[in-house]
Amino acid sequence: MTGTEIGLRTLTYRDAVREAIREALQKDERDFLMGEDVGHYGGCFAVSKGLLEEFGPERIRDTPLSESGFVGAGIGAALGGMRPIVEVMTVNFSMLAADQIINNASVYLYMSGGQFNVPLVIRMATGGGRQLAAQHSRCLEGWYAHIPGIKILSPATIEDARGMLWTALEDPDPVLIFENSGLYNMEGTLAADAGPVDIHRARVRRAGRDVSIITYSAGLFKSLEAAQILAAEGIEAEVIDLRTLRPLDEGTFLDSVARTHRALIVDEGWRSGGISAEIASRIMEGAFYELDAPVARLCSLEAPMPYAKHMETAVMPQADRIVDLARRMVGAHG
Amino acid sequence: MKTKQTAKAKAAAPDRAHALHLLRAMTRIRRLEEKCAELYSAMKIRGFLHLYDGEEAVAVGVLQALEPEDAVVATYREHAHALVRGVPPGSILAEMYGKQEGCSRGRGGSMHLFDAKTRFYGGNAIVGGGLPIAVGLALADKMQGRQRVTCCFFGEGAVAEGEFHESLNLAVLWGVPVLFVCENNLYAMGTAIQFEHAVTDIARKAACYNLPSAPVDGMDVLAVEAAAREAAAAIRAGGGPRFLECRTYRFRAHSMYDAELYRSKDEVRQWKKRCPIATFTQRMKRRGVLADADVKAIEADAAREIEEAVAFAEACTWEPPEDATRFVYSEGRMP
Amino acid sequence: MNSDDIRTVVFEILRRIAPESDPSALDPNENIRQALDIDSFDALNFFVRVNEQFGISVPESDYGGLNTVSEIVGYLSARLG
Amino acid sequence: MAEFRMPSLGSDMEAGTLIEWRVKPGDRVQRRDVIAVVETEKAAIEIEVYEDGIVEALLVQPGRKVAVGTVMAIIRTEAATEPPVAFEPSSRPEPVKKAAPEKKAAPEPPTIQAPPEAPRIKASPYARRLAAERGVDLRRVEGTGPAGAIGAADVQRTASPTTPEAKPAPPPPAGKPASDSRAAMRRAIAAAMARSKREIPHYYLQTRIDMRRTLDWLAAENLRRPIQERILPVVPLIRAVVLALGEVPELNGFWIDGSHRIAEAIHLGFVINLRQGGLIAPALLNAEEKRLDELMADLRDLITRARSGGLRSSEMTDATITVTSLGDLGVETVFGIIYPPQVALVGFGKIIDQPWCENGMIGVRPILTATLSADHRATDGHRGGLFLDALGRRLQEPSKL
Repeated sequence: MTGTEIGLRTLTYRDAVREAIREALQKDERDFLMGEDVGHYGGCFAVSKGLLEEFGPERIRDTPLSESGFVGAGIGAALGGMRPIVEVMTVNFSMLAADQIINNASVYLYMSGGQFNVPLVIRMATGGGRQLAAQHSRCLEGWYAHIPGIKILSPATIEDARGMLWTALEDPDPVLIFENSGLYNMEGTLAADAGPVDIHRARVRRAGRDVSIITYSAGLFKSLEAAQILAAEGIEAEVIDLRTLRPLDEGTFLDSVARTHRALIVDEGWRSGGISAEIASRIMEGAFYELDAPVARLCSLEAPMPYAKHMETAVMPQADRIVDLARRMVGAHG
Repeated sequence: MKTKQTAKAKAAAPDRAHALHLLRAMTRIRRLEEKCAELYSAMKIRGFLHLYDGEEAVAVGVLQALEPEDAVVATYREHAHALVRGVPPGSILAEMYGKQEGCSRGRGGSMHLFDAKTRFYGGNAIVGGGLPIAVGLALADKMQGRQRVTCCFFGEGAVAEGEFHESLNLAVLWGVPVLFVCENNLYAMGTAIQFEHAVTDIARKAACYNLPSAPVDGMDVLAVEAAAREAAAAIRAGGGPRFLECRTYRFRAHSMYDAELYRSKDEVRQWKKRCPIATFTQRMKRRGVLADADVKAIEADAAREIEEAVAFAEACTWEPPEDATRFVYSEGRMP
Repeated sequence: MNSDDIRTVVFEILRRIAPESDPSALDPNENIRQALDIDSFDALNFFVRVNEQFGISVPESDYGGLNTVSEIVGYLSARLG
Repeated sequence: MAEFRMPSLGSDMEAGTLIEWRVKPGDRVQRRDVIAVVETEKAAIEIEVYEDGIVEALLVQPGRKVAVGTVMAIIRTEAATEPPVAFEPSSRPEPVKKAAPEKKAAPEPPTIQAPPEAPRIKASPYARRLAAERGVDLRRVEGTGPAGAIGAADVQRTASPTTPEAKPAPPPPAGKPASDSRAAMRRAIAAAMARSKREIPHYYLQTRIDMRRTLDWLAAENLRRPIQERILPVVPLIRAVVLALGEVPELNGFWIDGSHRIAEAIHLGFVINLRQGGLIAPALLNAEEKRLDELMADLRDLITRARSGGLRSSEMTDATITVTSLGDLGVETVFGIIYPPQVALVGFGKIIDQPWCENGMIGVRPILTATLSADHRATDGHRGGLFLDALGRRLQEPSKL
């Protein structure tokens, strides 16, 4: 029996994002996509390939290299009744738009006393692992999650890549979607009728009783790989995909820690002041008496991303390190 | 600085009703700002307070060109723009008091006046940050086929910011209906224009983006009005964005706690001779359009209105602290 | 301060030291230490409070003669007299 | 009349120094006129007036520094059309800071107590919770984690049925139950004492000690002290125990899992009977560091809190040896049961005048009977005897206590 026969089809993460954008533009004429190279080029990561032909230059709007300008214009357009999807090519360039994201988008509703909400979606690629060195490999979604007033999504699975955009567009407030560039080529299956998904809950991607591995984005697949190795040794790791970094669904991981009594956080961001620190603190606050081992973290080494492949691999969290850490945490008392 | 006036924007002599209207608008601003300074000194108003004295002709002149459905994006020196657009002075003062009846529920203060009813989009206190938003508002109008204008105020300080250049480029590229108004008061906080710009002729910078631009005497309300009307008409006719450089001067310090070490008293004195209210009043009296009694009546009315606004603000209430996290996200609002 | 007043204060002190007891139910000549299960720590506390209330410092050498309510009231009356 | 006050030009401005008046009494002023120049943290700033009128009086001399809000001048207004704005800060006023506040005597730095070294148990929060729920004594649990840390699995192993004493406490016997807490305390005492008698091979030693020197010294000492600072006789006894333990340290510590662990710090458990029944033996922590006055103060504090239920957990669990004194009741000799996993208990009876021989002379002396109950697994009678000997010796030199 083939996938099609049971209503499944195979596609890439990239295809899933493109489908989501196409569906949004078909469903709501207020939706449009703008960003650098989204039109004629077809998107830096080929996400929007073919959409210009389908929707025209008004709705697949190429912008000049002026991140602050077009992100701010996205805010204005949202205030003016549109539902823009702004693509910032990568999170690294979003630094140039930080003023608009942090000083404007996140506070407009609040400083206007509830009068002006900003229904804006900003998509950007994130993450390292492609030998792009220090200025093109940042993983800063955890850093954005520090800011009240915006929501931070990090779809890891094809289902989420396909389903989160529409939910984000339905949100009355600014939503940032971080797509890990290492995932665009990932293939997987999706139900033929797959559609919007919720953005409010973390998901247990693998159940286990011995240790909770809490992660998101590309870290999910490294964690699942590690969990498989651990399972062969009799250690059952539960793997949690946070999916949304703000607001953080702490209920799901606190429940998990209450079952496994051990927590290992896998985060491609840096350790100091990162989202992993936040998660660890929430566990202290909410599940201290459940802990049978200190909360452990596996993050990127505190260095800018190096270019050389072996160095880059050493800097980023990898499955074998996850296995090591989990084994040590469980082994002691297993 | 010598101000050349654009030939096309010759101001027609106003009739009595319009003259009364302009004088009233400028006098209300002056009176409001004066009261703000007093209330600040008495610690009723806190935070940063930037006053508009001397620049009244800009807000009043430009905003004559707008229709109710148009939008305004302003800076942190925006009391005047809010007032002229029709935000009630009581609501403005209540905001500065920090009361929940304030136009931003006391969450914004002097620098963040907002008002949905009059499409007043702030009150933006990051210099240059409002320009891209204005471009976006205008883009939304254009994409939705509406004939509205978004008017964006900023100072000459913002002209040095990258967002200025990004926004002008985008606006022309996309042909969106924005009226950019540079309130060039010669000082970015305490830095004079010659210390902040290699090219001090601001209107010329706009021209680099193929953006039709003109300088106008910002101390002359009729000249500003004429220039703005012409620009707005061009925008409404589908001509894309326009740019006005209003050359003006602020009489007061940048903010309250400012010893004005960067400019001379003599310079301030010279500019005060060109006070937009006084010069307009004299002109209208000379031409016989207005009489002394008119001026007195307007001043008395403005004083009374502002006193009533103070009384209103005093009587307003404080939002309960438990609500401090309300409006971080929308409450049950659908897009 | 008459004997009744002194007794009232003494009872009050005892009640604070042994909250679960009722000193007023004591026989005036009953041994307090045994009746109220007072140990040396409680006794010291008792004399500290007597000192606070009456301004009288009872030397340790007098402790031996102060075993009943009537002895204590008599002793304090004499010292206050 | 209107008051002209030192204005507040920013929330960081607290005061200003008047540099000059630009007006004098009798001058006519209009609102917006600059009438004074004030020096602030930033620079000199011209200050405007908000009233039309005539200067009635200038109240502040140039050169003076005054707080924001200070009345500096009186302006006689003409037919005031508007009331001056009341000078009440709408929210919290920023108080003018006094010139650098007088430096208070620096507070004593908190004395950092050396962490009690003996029974610092490394256990995970979950293991601790499980142990508490199942009545498992963590000191008996062997940790298999990093650095011997106890995990939940270690507790579960210990709590398994092969170790009967770790079973949950049996339900109270049928019949009229005592109040819950009393019954629970009774059960706890029952479990600990039964385990002690079952597991610990006790040996008992007794000695009689002449207390004349100590009591005389104490009487003289207490005579010159205000009553609040008097020392109870049990305190020199405790001090003597601490000093004697210095000579025979094996008695201070634990027997855990087949091995004898001598504790370095002396956390001296002192048995306190509770009037409503039962007893507890909270610890005077780090007793080896304390002299008589401190011990007395600590003991008073401990007894007060024990009877009001305010003990700290470390006081309840960390004792390394126990002292019980039943002398108040008139008993002569105490043969105590060791509180496991400790290895010794010292008992004191009543001090009784008895005939006593010294240097061939018979006299009447106040005699104390002291006993030692000790765990024969940890020590032998010889060491125990040395301890009691040292105890008696120490009590002959009270001034060195």
